[in-house]
This record gives sequence, structure tokens and C-alpha cells, in this order.
Amino acid sequence: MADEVLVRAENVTKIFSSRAGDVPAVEDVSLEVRRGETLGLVGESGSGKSTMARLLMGLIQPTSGRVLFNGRDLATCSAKELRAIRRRMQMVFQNPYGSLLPHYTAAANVAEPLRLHKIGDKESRRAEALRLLELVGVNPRFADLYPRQFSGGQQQRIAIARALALSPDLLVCDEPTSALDVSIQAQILKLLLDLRDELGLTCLFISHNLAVVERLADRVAVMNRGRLVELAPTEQLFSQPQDPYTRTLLAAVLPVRGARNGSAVTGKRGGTGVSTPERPKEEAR
Amino acid sequence: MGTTATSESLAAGVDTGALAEPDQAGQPELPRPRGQWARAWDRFRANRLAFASLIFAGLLVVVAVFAPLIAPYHYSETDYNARLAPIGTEGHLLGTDLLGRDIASRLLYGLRTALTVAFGAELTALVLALVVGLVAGYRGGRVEQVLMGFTDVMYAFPSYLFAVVLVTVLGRGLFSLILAIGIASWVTQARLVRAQVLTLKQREYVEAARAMGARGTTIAVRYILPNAIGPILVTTSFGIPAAIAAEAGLALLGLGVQPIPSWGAMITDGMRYLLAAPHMMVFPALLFALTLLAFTWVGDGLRDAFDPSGEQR
Amino acid sequence: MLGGFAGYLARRVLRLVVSLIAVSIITFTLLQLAPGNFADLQRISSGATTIGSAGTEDVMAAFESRYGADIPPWKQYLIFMKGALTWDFGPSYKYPHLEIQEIIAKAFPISATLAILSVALALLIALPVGVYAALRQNSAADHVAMFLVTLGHALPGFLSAAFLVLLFTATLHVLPSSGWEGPRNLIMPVLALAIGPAAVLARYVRSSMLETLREEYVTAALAKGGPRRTVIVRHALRNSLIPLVTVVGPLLASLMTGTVFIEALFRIPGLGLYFATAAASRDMPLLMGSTLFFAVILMVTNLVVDLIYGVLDPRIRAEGGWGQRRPRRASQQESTQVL
Amino acid sequence: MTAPTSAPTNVGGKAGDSEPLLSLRGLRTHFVRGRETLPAVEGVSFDLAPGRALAIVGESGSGKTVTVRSLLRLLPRSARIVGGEAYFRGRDLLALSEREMRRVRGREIAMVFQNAMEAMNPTLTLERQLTEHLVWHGVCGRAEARERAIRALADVGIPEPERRIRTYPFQLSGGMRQRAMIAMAMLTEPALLIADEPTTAVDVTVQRQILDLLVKVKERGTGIILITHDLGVARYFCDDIVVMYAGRVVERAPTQDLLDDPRHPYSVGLLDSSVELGDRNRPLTPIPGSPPDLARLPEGCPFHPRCSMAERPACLSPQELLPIGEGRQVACWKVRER
Amino acid sequence: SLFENSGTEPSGGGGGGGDGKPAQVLRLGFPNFPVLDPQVITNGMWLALRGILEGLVQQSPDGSEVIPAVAESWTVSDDGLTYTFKLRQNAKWSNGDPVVASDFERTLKRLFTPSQASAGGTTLGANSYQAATGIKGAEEFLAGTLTDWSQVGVKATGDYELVFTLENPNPGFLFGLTHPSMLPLHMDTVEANPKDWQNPDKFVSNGPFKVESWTQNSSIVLVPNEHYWDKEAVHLDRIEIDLQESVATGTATVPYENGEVDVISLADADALRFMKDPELSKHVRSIPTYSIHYLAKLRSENPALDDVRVRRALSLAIGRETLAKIGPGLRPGVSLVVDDVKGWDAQQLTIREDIDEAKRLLAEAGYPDGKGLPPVRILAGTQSPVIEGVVDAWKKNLGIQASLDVVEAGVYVERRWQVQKGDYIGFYYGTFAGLHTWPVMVGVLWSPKDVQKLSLPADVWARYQQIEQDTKLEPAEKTRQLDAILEQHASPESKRLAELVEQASAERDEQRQTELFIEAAKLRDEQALFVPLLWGDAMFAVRPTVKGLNLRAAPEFFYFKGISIEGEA
Ligand SMILES: Nc1ncnc2c1ncn2[C@@H]1O[C@H](COP(=O)(O)OP(=O)(O)OP(=O)(O)O)[C@@H](O)[C@H]1O
Ligand SMILES: Nc1ncnc2c1ncn2[C@@H]1O[C@H](COP(=O)(O)OP(=O)(O)OP(=O)(O)O)[C@@H](O)[C@H]1O
Ligand SMILES: [Mg+2]
Ligand SMILES: [Mg+2]
Ligand code: NI
Repeated sequence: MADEVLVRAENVTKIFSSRAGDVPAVEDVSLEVRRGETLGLVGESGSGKSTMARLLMGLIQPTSGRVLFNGRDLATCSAKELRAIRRRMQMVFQNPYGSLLPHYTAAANVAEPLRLHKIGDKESRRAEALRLLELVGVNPRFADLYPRQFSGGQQQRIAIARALALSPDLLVCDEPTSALDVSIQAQILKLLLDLRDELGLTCLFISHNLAVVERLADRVAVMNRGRLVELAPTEQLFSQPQDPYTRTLLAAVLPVRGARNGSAVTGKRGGTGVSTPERPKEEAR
Repeated sequence: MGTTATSESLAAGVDTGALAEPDQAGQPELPRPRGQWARAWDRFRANRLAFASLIFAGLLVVVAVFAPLIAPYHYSETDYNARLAPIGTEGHLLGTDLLGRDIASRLLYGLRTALTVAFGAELTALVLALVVGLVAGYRGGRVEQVLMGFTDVMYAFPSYLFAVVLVTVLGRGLFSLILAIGIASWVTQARLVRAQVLTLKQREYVEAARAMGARGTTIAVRYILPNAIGPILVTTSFGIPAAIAAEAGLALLGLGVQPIPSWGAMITDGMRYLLAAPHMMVFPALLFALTLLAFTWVGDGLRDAFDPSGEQR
Repeated sequence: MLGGFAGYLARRVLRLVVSLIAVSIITFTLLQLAPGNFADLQRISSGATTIGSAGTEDVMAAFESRYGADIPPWKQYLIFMKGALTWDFGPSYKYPHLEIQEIIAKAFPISATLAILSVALALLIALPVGVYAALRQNSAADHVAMFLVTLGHALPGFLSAAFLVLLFTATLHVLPSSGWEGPRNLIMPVLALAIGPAAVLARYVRSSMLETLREEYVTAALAKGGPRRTVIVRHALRNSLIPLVTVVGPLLASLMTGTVFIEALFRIPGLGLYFATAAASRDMPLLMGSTLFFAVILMVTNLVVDLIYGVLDPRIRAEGGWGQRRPRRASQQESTQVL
Repeated sequence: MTAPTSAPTNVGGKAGDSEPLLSLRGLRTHFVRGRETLPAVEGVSFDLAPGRALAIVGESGSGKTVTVRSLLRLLPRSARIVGGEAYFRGRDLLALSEREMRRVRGREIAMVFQNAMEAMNPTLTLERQLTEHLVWHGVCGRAEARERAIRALADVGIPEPERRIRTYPFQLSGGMRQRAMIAMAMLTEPALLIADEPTTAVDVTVQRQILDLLVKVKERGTGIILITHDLGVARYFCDDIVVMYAGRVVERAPTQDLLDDPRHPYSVGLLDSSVELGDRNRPLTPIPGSPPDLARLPEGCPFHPRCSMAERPACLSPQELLPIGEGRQVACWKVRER
Repeated sequence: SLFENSGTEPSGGGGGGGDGKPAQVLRLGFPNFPVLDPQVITNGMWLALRGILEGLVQQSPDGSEVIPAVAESWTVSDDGLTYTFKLRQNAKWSNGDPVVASDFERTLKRLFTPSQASAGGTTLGANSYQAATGIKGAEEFLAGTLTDWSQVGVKATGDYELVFTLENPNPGFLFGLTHPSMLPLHMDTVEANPKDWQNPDKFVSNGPFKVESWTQNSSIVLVPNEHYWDKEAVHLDRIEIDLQESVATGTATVPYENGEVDVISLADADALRFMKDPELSKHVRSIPTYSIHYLAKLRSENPALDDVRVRRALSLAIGRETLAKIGPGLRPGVSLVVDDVKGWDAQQLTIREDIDEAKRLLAEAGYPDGKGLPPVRILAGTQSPVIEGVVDAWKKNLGIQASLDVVEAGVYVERRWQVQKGDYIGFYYGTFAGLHTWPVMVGVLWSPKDVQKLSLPADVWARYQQIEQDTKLEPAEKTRQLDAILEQHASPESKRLAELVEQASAERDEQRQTELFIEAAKLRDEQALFVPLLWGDAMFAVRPTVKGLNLRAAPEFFYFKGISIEGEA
């Protein structure tokens, strides 16, 4: 059971064409998310992480290659089937406020997926929404406030509650904490950790924060300029990074608590102890 | 890392945390659930000029509805003995016109026409604009190209001709006038709706909705439309005075409504006797300008209400 | 580099042509639908006989002979369009001694002069007022300025024109009431035409300016020690005027194609009167010609606006696909409507 | 309410740096919003010596940006500086005339903004933007300014500066833009550089480059105030840290001391909330709740509703920033007690 | 002061100026026109008539007689059918060419050949004046049933002799010749420049003035024609004409009051104002009963108005007396024939309004108190207080439903000929100005044939119209079929009317002829297929400095010739 593959990308490539030319956002990436595991996806801005997530969710079609959900090729699914599959995959976005419907209350936002999939009636959906809000740590007393009346962290909790509403098999988190303050980030991370343990979630966790991924993921995939450069179990990736890019990434991390751990070189205060990792040539835009 | 929490959410930042300490005894007072409309309304009310204008506009509507009860005479009632009575004549406070018809009464009925035309036309324009703009903006691709090409054509098209043809085919009634003005003004609205939809489409919640398994129409109608409507309402409220003016303009060209009086026609008539009987012009023009102002200010207020960015700082 | 721009231009021109064809077809169809015909209308509008209809058919046939008498409408349309291609719209019904293109050639410069002067005047008023109001946002001065501006906006043009005449001519006797002889004749029409646009533009300048003033780069420029005035002019004003182009363009276009009432009132031999009366008098060639011309002016103005926008705002130049090619900003979240 | 702190304790300058570059005393900046008054900054004090870097950390909305903008007096119209002094090279910035202030801005105090994209005028070329303030301040003529700008761009590691200077900001990558911003700020060789989250919008690798650039700036003797969310950045680069919460300074200390041994419960919470590499097994103990609404601050210590160590009634009285050791100050009675 | 005897541009005048004599510049406001073609019905033809072109004859200063113009003299045959005109030898075109008889013949051919595009644009062909002249074969030539021009009664029998042959004797013939459509054109120029002969640089005139410049939609300037035969009578050095668009009526008098023009026509309210003003009232001049406001029955599926009693009832309850108060210069239109036609008989021709009688007639027709009668509409192409007044009067006086249907002009021209659907019954509204002669008033305006057509039942009318519009039908055949329909279906009264008019036309005894016309006019009024409403004056403001301006009844008001400017006393 542990090894059952929930979703698999096979050699997917995604090229966005625009008037300004073609942008290969993802190139020939193969990866899979197994049931019960959390797969971390890291990489710098523009490396194709979000695109990958959208491909896996079937929100966009790959230019080539295919994405299989439970063995079913998403490309061959009808719109109806796709919607049915979507029930089983949910997503949490980077910007919590932006991803909530601004004109729906917290409870309505959480209940919306149920309503879309015609699950239960009005009352039962509301009851379920309140339960979920409670679960993610939002006081149901506030269920009838609008998203903007919540703080960023609360908004993200509501977004998570919404994602959980359909009891999805797969939860895709696209940088769910990078818009939040450290203290709030910690709250959300903790929540996700707890939920994962409680509900046995399968998770694709995207972040550019290596530390966060290290904490959450069972396996980690590293992307660079649309390509998958490394994929390894967490321990292994962080202790013995193989790819030079991974190493650059790791080296650029600035430790907070000084030399308490050995993985990163301590930058002496004000010093330039670490050679600046050279970003592979920046081009003029 | 980066924080993008909006200042709005901070401002509202009631500590709603369930993780909050038990010692946080005094439960924070629960703010009333206020949706964007309620907030907009609050802001609108705070704008005194706009609010006063709204009351004035509301008054106009009420007066228009009850015009037959308020008006001392029927609009077509003639009194040949009191022809061209000046302002202040007994029984004809605002004077009479060439046929001795009471100008005040005609103004009241004309208000009806003006408002009916304006609201009707704007509604027509709104519906057209919403459909076209929403479909174009949301569907994108070919559909958008075709629809926007169509609006381009309409944009480049002399609306006067349209008015003429509609008014000629359908007669110089309210209905055709409403259609004519509505059709002439939907284009800009449609562009606005589309632009609005395009920006909203960029918002993450649209993608979130798709990820939830929402259908295109659901997204467009249930998620995008309600959020686009604010700014659209603003242009609509600006459109109302424009429509009243358009009616007057058509009347000037002999295409206005009839036989019920309209402000446009009254002003046009007044124009004809501008020097000979200025009183025929004064009040229609004055009221006309006032109404335009009121609706413009309402529009201003609405705009500020829906886009509070201008409010602070 | 140029390839991108040329391609862009080609696409735009293609779209323009398609739109023009659509406009001409719609116009033609509407005209066919419209009741009444030129000859009958001419008879009553000239105050002549209202009796008897003999002869009108012959007259119409004669007019249509240019397009081939007795031929089906679609063929007439084609013949007309063929002429239009070579800038030959044929003579007007109403002005048989004038070819449409002559009318345009004669009257357009007049309307255009008027339009340009009015828009210039409007800008001259709107810019300082708008900027001042924006800088003094919510002050009494701002409120007063905006009140006046709204007033100017709400007042229909024909009213203000009439009042101008009453004031300057009938009361003060300082200006000729109408005509097209000298610069003195220009004052009132230009003023009348400028009031409305000035108001619109002033409002626009103000809100655009307010928006720009809120931009971080304005703060940044001040943080560099920029004198307030310099920063306002170079950073804020400049950037807030860019979107103004999109308003001024169509405004200019619509004024350039003539304004019936003002032209009638001031006896200005511009395009407006021809245009407006073309539809009312069912003058097919004139209407078709003027509609097409109107559409061309409008679309070309739009195109020019877009180009100017590109010139003024280097971002657009890059985005629009002309100018350089530029990969998307990495952090930019794009919408994902592919399905 | 916290009263403006009395005697300035020498925080920034360690051994004998008696003349601080900047000395901020009891800065109070309020926003007027309708009938409400938002105390965005309420009695902030700190000192900075030349050639040293000070980090201001704190959650979003804690008043970091408002603090530094108050220094330059570049506040929105709804803001009022209601109290405090800011001695910069002996002059109180808050008391200067607007004209004098202008000479300080950009010349003696320069600023680097969080998002270089928004902080640069999109329609002017780099050249215009890099050189204009040199001309404004009469540092040099246009031609020389251009030379200098090109050199500065080269200094911050932008390749082909002659070509790049003719481009528009959006034609540069995020990292390059940020570097150009720094180059621009440094052109007048200011004594103080304020950097408001200069690395938040860029990738980790780029962040390193920018920080290293700032290190060079610091080495030239420029004092730097760096606003950041990232304690790692503070540790890497800054000598001292000021921790802000709800418009107040809650702790002030040399970086190493603070990060290794945070004293204020909020600082402790912040540190505990940071996730770090190799830190997987440390339990995550986030600070509960969220930052307070400035218009409705709790009585006394603004942090106490979220504070795990809070005790009534002591926490209900205002907490003053009091020294607890060498260059360290904390605003919590509990810590003092220890 | 209201008048700055403005010194605007005493220019161009040439000789005028100096020695106390004011500049001989006449400035006037004139309705705008698109073409300056005497044969095309626009205001341009009227301007041409005032002095740019000169016809064979003109009207005497008081408009009561015809006086020689290009024609020096003329003779009429005893049967009244042949008119022989002798042209003056010294009449010249502005290019120096002599004005010859063939100029007239060719121009008239152009007039009667409406589709002849080669003649330089086209003319709008048939209008009442061609019929009014009653030239033999003209109508047939125009309709296309006659194609041989030599059969038409216009012949240039020499350079200076022109012969007209009429269909019937026509006492109004000479007056008919004063209509602008009878003005000659320099046909060589017209034919050589079919497109632009009207432009000032091409326009060849034979009147006292020629066109110096013409700014379309703005102004036109006339200067003396140095080749004119009667230069003695030409005093003006320059005529500046402001072309005024009707939309601008509100400020139409401003140029006059501002001293920019010397002559302007006044619309109702302005006339009123001028008349009230002590100073300005001296400037007002009017031409009595210039126009006739009338209603004409619409054909409708609902036959209610086919009953003459209903129509009469409506006609008797219009309240003409009160209606006439609407504007200055309006009089009750008690007949379709105005009272300054020679021999007009008030006793016979006045429609005497009688509401009781009207109610009785209505009841008799089956609509007591208007019950059962669908709303009576008035279809109009322009807003007018007159029709609003009529509608109001009907409602008040008869208690019937009545309403106003003002439609766009194009709709109006089309709708009024159509058979109206359902219960749409009513009249269309029109105004008309015509020569005040019996043949015109009875034989041409609201002619017997028009009356006959109006009397046709709706379905027959539909058929009639169908045939009329059939382009495939030979003209001769068409005329035959149409006549057959009228013969079969027109009301007996309308046929009687036709007989009376025919008789009258053929009658050589003036007394008897007038009687016959009166009988016909009375019959026509009683039928109420056409209902007269009002007679209206045309009003002008003429500055006292303008001398020699004689206003005449329709059609032309005044000639420029003979006008001079004098200093104010
Ligand atoms: N809809 C789109 N159209 C065109 N290009 C796109 C689109 N979406 C993404 N891209 C481009 O594809 C590349 C990868 O984008 P993606 O959003 O997947 O990166 P990311 O790793 O999620 O970056 P970030 O960390 O900034 O979120 C980028 O260069 C981006 O500009
Ligand atoms: N223009 C403004 N009007 C009203 N309040 C403001 C304004 N700018 C800032 N504030 C308030 O002042 C407080 C401090 O804001 P500031 O921008 O200094 O926070 P910050 O610490 O810089 O946060 P961040 O990390 O998000 O940049 C916030 O509560 C904010 O809501
Ligand atoms: Mg992403
Ligand atoms: Mg900040
Ligand atoms: Ni505390």
C-alpha cells in the first residue's frame, strides 16, 4: 500500500507560447507521488514548480508526456471525468487571500467544493464546513466573516480547510507559507504536519524554502529551469546533495541559530566566509 | 519570508485565533459579517456629497413614479389663455409653453421619461456588456477575438445611425429609444467588463475554483461576475446621466420620445425659443443639469466606495 | 526587431480592414432596412410639395445608375466598395455636385482644426486643474475644482454653446455669432467643444495622478532628494499622462469627425453636418463614405494611440510583441486558461 | 503606553564608538484613519554607528517601514510624526526644514526599497534614474554622473554596464534590478543606507549576492539599517538587532547574543518559529495567535495575549525597554526579573 | 444699443464706399441648402430665383402681376393655349453669352427629364409647378409615356422667341413661370461640367448677381453680374448670405440683433418677441397666408375614416380659432383655398366649426361620444405645437381618443402612403405653400386625382400602389391600369370634383370659371379627405436701412434687384 503510486508524471514537458516567444516552463520531468507520502518540490523562482503542480492537477495539459492519476491518463479524460478526479486532488495556494472567494464567507468558502460537487444539503454542508474550520483551528464563531476580515494565517487555514472538504487523496500545496510571517508560517506548518499525521494525507509540497521542505517531505525533488535535477529521500538529499545546483541552493541558505547544525557553513557575522554561489548567468530581460 | 498580507486584513485583524490563549478571557466582540457590498455602502455613506446626491436621485425616482399624482396638470392639457405664461404665474408656477401647457407638470412627466430611458438604456447596455464582456474575457481565444472584433466594429460605428434605424423601425417610443441608446453605449461597458474579468481571472481564486472542480460558467457567473460588478456599477451610474444627455441629443435631432414630454424634447423646444421665451428652457435645463450632477456624484461615490485605495493616504 | 513590429502592424491593419468591411456591411444593411428614401425625404425637407409620388422612382434609378440601375443591393454594395478602394465614393445624393471624397477633403481639415484646438484647449485646462487637485487632494481647492469640473461635465455641449452665443454675441457683442471667416470665429466653438472634454480630462488627470503619486517610485525619487516639483513633473506627471493618451485619442477622433450641433450653430463647414444629415436624408453614398471614414479615423486613432502608448511606455512596447522579445518575468503569475 | 525612553544607552557602538551616526529617540508616528488613530510606531529608539549594520526585525505590520520612512520624513499624508528626535550627524532630522531635509535625502541617507520593480520608474532608463539625484544634489554634471553611474553598476557586478544603463528597469532580472537600486543609492556615497527588505523578493542565491554587496558597502564605512523578516539574514550581515512588535521595540541586542540567547518572549517565539536546515527533529513551537490590531491594542504589553509566559496583572502595565546587559535591552518585566 | 451698424467688412464693395453713402452690402440669413440648382427642390432654388438667375418673367413689386424679365413681351393666343415670348436681345449670361430661347428650352427639357444624369446630376423632377404650368406633354414626358420631346409644348422658334403650348387654358400660367424651376441654366456649361457646374468658379448666371464664393453649410457671397442687361436697377455691390441650419433656431436671430445681417426670416416665437419689442417691431414684415397647414387622411385597414361623417366631424371640431393663437401670423385655416385668391368667397368656402354638429355626425356614423372609434392619430415627420393642439382639441371637444405620432422623417414619407395596420386610423400632417391662383389651389395642390386616390378603399389602394411601383410595366400601360382603378373605385364625389376642375380649366369666362373652382373647392373641403387647419404668414425682420425690398406672396418673397442700403435717419 505504501508504494501505491497516486499520481505520476511521465516525461512531461510544458511550453508556454506567447507573443514574446516560447517559454519552456517544464522540460521532460518524470516524478510520482505515492499514496501516504509527502513529496517536496524545491527550486528557485521560475523553475517550473507551480507549472508542475498544475500539470499534476490536470489544470493545464502538458505539451508532451502524460500525467496519470491512479493510472488514468488525464489527457484522455472527458471534462466530466476530470471534474470527478479533481474531487480527489485539492490544492492550497501561496496567496491565501487571493485564493479565497472574496465575496463568500469563510464557511461558504469551505463549503463551496461540496456545493460544486453536490454533496449533502445546505445544512450538512455548513455543519461540515464548521467542523473543518474547527479542525484547522479557526473558531467557528467566525465562520460568517469574510476572508478579508481574517489575518493571513487564518486565511491560509481556511484555504486548507477548503482543500480538505472533499477528503482528497492528494493535497497539493503550492508554497502555502511563503506569503506569511515566520511566526504564522510556523503555525501553518505545524497544522499541516498535524493534519498529515491525523488524516494520513498524501501531499505534494512546493516551496523554495529548503528548510521547510526538509521538515515536511519524505522525498524531495529539486527543479532548476524547468528540469528535474535531483530526486531523493529527504535525509539523503540534504546530507549528500548530488547535483551541483542542489548544492548551490543549500549553500545559499543562511542559518539563524549559528553553527548549531552542521549542514550549512556558518557565515561569520559580517564576514564573507561563504563564496557567493554564482547564479548561472543572468540574462537581460 | 516575504509577506504580502494585505494591510486590509491587518486593519481588520481581529484576533480570531482559535489557538489563542485561554487567558484571552473577554471574547472579542464579533464584528458584523460585512460583505464587500456592505463595506462599499459604508464608505459610500461616508461621502456626504455622494450620499446627498443619492438621496436626490432617489427623490427624483419617487417623484417620477408618482408624477401623475404630483403634477397639477396632465402633460398635454392646454390652456390657450395662458400661453407662454412666465415663471411665477399663478397656477403655473414654472410658466407655460406655446400651447399653454404647464411646464412644471411637463417637467415631472419628462422626469419619468428621462429616468425610464436612462435606466432602461443602461440596463440594456449592462446586460449586453456583461454577456459579451464576460464571455469574451472568460473564454478567451477565438471567442474573445471574435467578440472583441465585434465590439471594435460597433465602436467604430456611428451610433447615430443605429439610433435612427432603431427609432425609425420601432417608432419614436420609449422602447426603441432605450434600445437605441443602450446599444449605442454598451460597447465601452463591454470593454470594461472584459478588462475587469481579465484581471479577476488572474486572481488565484479562479484557479483555486478550477482546482475544486468548478465549471467555466460557474466560475464566470458565480465567482467572477459578483466581484466585477462593483466597477461596472460605477460606469453604469456615470452612464445614466450620459443616457439622459443622449436622449436630449436625439431629441435635438428630432428622434426623441413622443408624445410624452421628455426633458430632451423640452430643452430642444426651449432652445427654439431661447430668446423669445427663455422660461421654457430655464427649468428643464436646470433640472437636467442637476440630475446629471447628482448621478455623476453618485457615480463618484460608488467609485470611491468600491475602490477605497484613494481613500487613505 | 523590426520583424516583430512589422508583424504587429500587419496584424493591426488586417484587423482594421476586417472591421471596416464589417462596418460597411452593417451600415449598408441598416440603410436598406431604414424606411424612406432620399428623394421623398428631399421633397418634404425642402418644404416643397407633399403630394404625389410620381417621378421619385426615376430619380432614384438615376442616382443608383452609378451603381447600376436595377441591380440587387449586394451588387450595389460591391460596386460601392470597389470605388471606395480607390478613394472614389462617387457623388452624394444630396450634394450631387460633390463627390464624397471631395466633401471629406474639404470639410475634414476644418473639423480637424476645430478638434485639435479644442482638445488642446481642454488639455490646457485639464492638466493644471487635474494636477493641482491631485496634489491638494481633499482640500477645499480640490473640492471646488472637482465641483466645477463635474459641472462642466454634466452640462450638455449644446447648452453651453447656446449660452456662449448669448453671452458673447447677444449680450456682450464682442464676438461674431457664427461663420467661418477668421480666428475670431473659432473662439466660441472651440470653447464650447472644449468644456466637456476639459472636465472629463481633468477628472482623469486627477485620478491618474493620484494613482501615480501612490507609486513607490515616486517615494523613491523623493527619497533620493528630488525637489518636489521635479519629482512630480518628471516621475509622477509623466507616467500619469501615459494613460491619458487612451482617452485623448478617441476624443480627438470623435471631434475630428465633426460635431453636428456646434457646426450647425456656428455655421462651420465641417464634417459633422454632412455626416449627421446623411443618415437622416438616406444619402447612401454619403452615409457609407462618411461611416467608413469615421471608422477609419477612429481605428487609426486607436492604432496610433497604441503605438504612442508603446513609445511612451517601454513596458508596453516590449509586451505588445513589437520591439524586443522578452521572456516573461519569472515571478509573474500567469493565468492558466488553456483547457 | 510606553514613554519615550530616557537616557540613550549605547547600543550600536561597542567599545567607545562614542559618536553614533544616527540616534533615534522615542520616535512616535501615528496614522489618522477616519476617526481612529493608529499608533504605527510608538516610542522607537536605537543608535547606529558608522560602518555598522543594524537589523530591524519583526512581523508584518510591526512598524519597521514606518520607522525608517519617518527618518526620511517620507510618510503618506495621513501620517503624523507625533514625537521623538532623530539625531543624524548631530542634527535632528525631524526638525529640519523641508529644504534641508531634501539635501539629506539621497545624499547623506539613501534608501533601497523592497521591491526594486516598483521603486524604479518604469518609463525612465537606468541612466536617468541613476544620475538624476547627482544632478539634483549638484554633486556633478550630467556627463560625469553618467560615468559614475556606469562605474557604480560595474561595482555592483552588473555586466556590460554601458549597455545596461540605457535599458529600462523591467528589462533587468530581479536580482540585477535590486543591485542597480543599491548602486543608485550608493552613488552619492551616503553615510547611512536604509535597506527595507532588499532581499525578500529574490531567490536565496540572489539574496546572497545582494547581501555580499551590502557587506562591501558597510566596509566602506557606511552605516546600514536593514529591515528583514529573516533572522538568517540578520545573523549573516548585521551587528545589532532591533526586534519590533506592534510599533515598539521589544528587544535590542547584538545579533549573536540575541539569536543565541533571545530574552523577550516574542524574540524567543520568533526564533522558535524559524525552521532551519538540519533542524528537523526540533519540535515546532509557533507563537499562537496573530499580531494585534494597532487601533485596538491590548492594555499593557502588546504581546501578552500571545505570550506563553504572560501573567496578570504585571503584563497589563506598560513595559519599558530596560537594559539587561552589555548593549542589550528588553521590554519585559519577566526577563528583568530573571 | 442693440445695433452696432457694424462696420464688419465694408470690403469688396468697389464703387460703394465714400461720400456718406453707406457701403452697398446686403447681409442676410438664409436657410442652408445642399445644392444651388433651380430645378432641384432645395432652398438653393429659391436663392437662385432672388437674383442669380432670371426667368422669362417676374412678379411685380406687390406680387399681383407678372412683369417682363428676360422676356421683353409675350402674346397669348385666343384659345389661351399658346404663349409666345419675345426675349430681350441684350440679356446676357455672366460669361458674356447672350441669353437665347434655346437656353430655356434646353433647361426645361432637363427639368422634365429627371433621370437624365448627363444633365449634371439630376433634378427631382415632378413637382407641382410643372403641373401648374400645364405645358402640353410635360407630364407625360416626365412620366415616360411620351418620349418624343418635339411633342412637348416648349419650342425655341428663334434665338429670341420661345413658344409654349398648353394642355388646357391656364390663367395661372404666367405666374407659374415665376417659379424657380422655370429659370434657365447655361446649358452648355452644365453639359460640359455635369458634375461641378454649380461651383462658384463655373456657375454661369443670367441674373443681376453671380456667385463669388460658396462655403458649403456656411455662407455664400454674391456680386453683381457685369453682363446683366439692367445694371441700372442693381445697387448692391455685394450680398453676403449666412446659411443657417434649422437646428440652430434658438439663436437664429442673434446675428440680426448683433448687427451681422440685415434680413432674416423669423420663426414663430421670435416673431412674437420682435413684435413685442418697441424698436424691433418696426423691422417685422410679413407675407400673409403664405402657407397652409393641413391634414390628409391615412389609408387604414380599419374603415372608420372612410365614412365622410366621421371625417367631417373631426374637421368641425378642430378649434381653429384657438389653434391660431399658437403663434403669430396664424389664422384659422377655414379652407384649403386661401382667401387672397381672386374671387374667394367667404360665404361658400368657410368651414364653420360646430361641435354639436360634429358630435351629431359622429353619433350618426355609429360612434356616439366617440365610443367605438379607435384612437385617431396624427402622423407627422416633425414635432409641431399645431398638431399637439389639434389632438388636444379633438379629445376635449369630441371626447374621442386622439394621439400624436411623430416619426422620423424617413418613416413619415413612407408610412403616409401605406395602408395602416389594424386600428391605426388618422391623418398625416403637412404644410404647403403654393401660388395663390385657382388652378394651383384646386387643380394642383390636393388635386382631384389626389382626392380620388385618397377616396379609394384600403385594399384597392394597396393594389393601386403596387401597380404604381411596378418598374417592369410600360409607362403607358401603367397609366392605363391606374386610371382604370380610379375610374372604378374612386368615390363619386371625387370624380365629380375632377369633372368640375376639368370644366373650370376649359372655361374661358373668368366669372364662371371662378364659380366652378369654388364649387370644386367646397366639395373638396366637405369631403374632409384633406382637412385645412391653419393659414400661416411668413415673417421677416428687415433692417430699415434696406430699401427697395418688396415682399411678395409665394413663391419668392423678394428679388435682390432693386435693393439698396441707405443710412439710417
Ligand atoms: N501561463 C503561463 N504563460 C506563459 N508562461 C508561463 C505561464 N505560467 C508560467 N510561465 C512561465 O513558466 C516558468 C515557470 O513558472 P512557474 O510558475 O512554474 O515557476 P515557479 O517555480 O512556480 O516559480 P515561483 O517560485 O516564482 O512561483 C516561468 O518562466 C514562468 O514565467
Ligand atoms: N498609509 C498607511 N495608512 C494607514 N496605516 C498604515 C499606512 N502604512 C502603514 N500603516 C500601518 O502602520 C503599521 C506599520 O506598518 P509598516 O509598513 O511599518 O510595517 P512593516 O513592519 O514594515 O511591515 P512589513 O513587514 O509588512 O513591511 C501597520 O499596522 C500598517 O497597517
Ligand atoms: Mg510558483
Ligand atoms: Mg515594511
Ligand atoms: Ni509581556
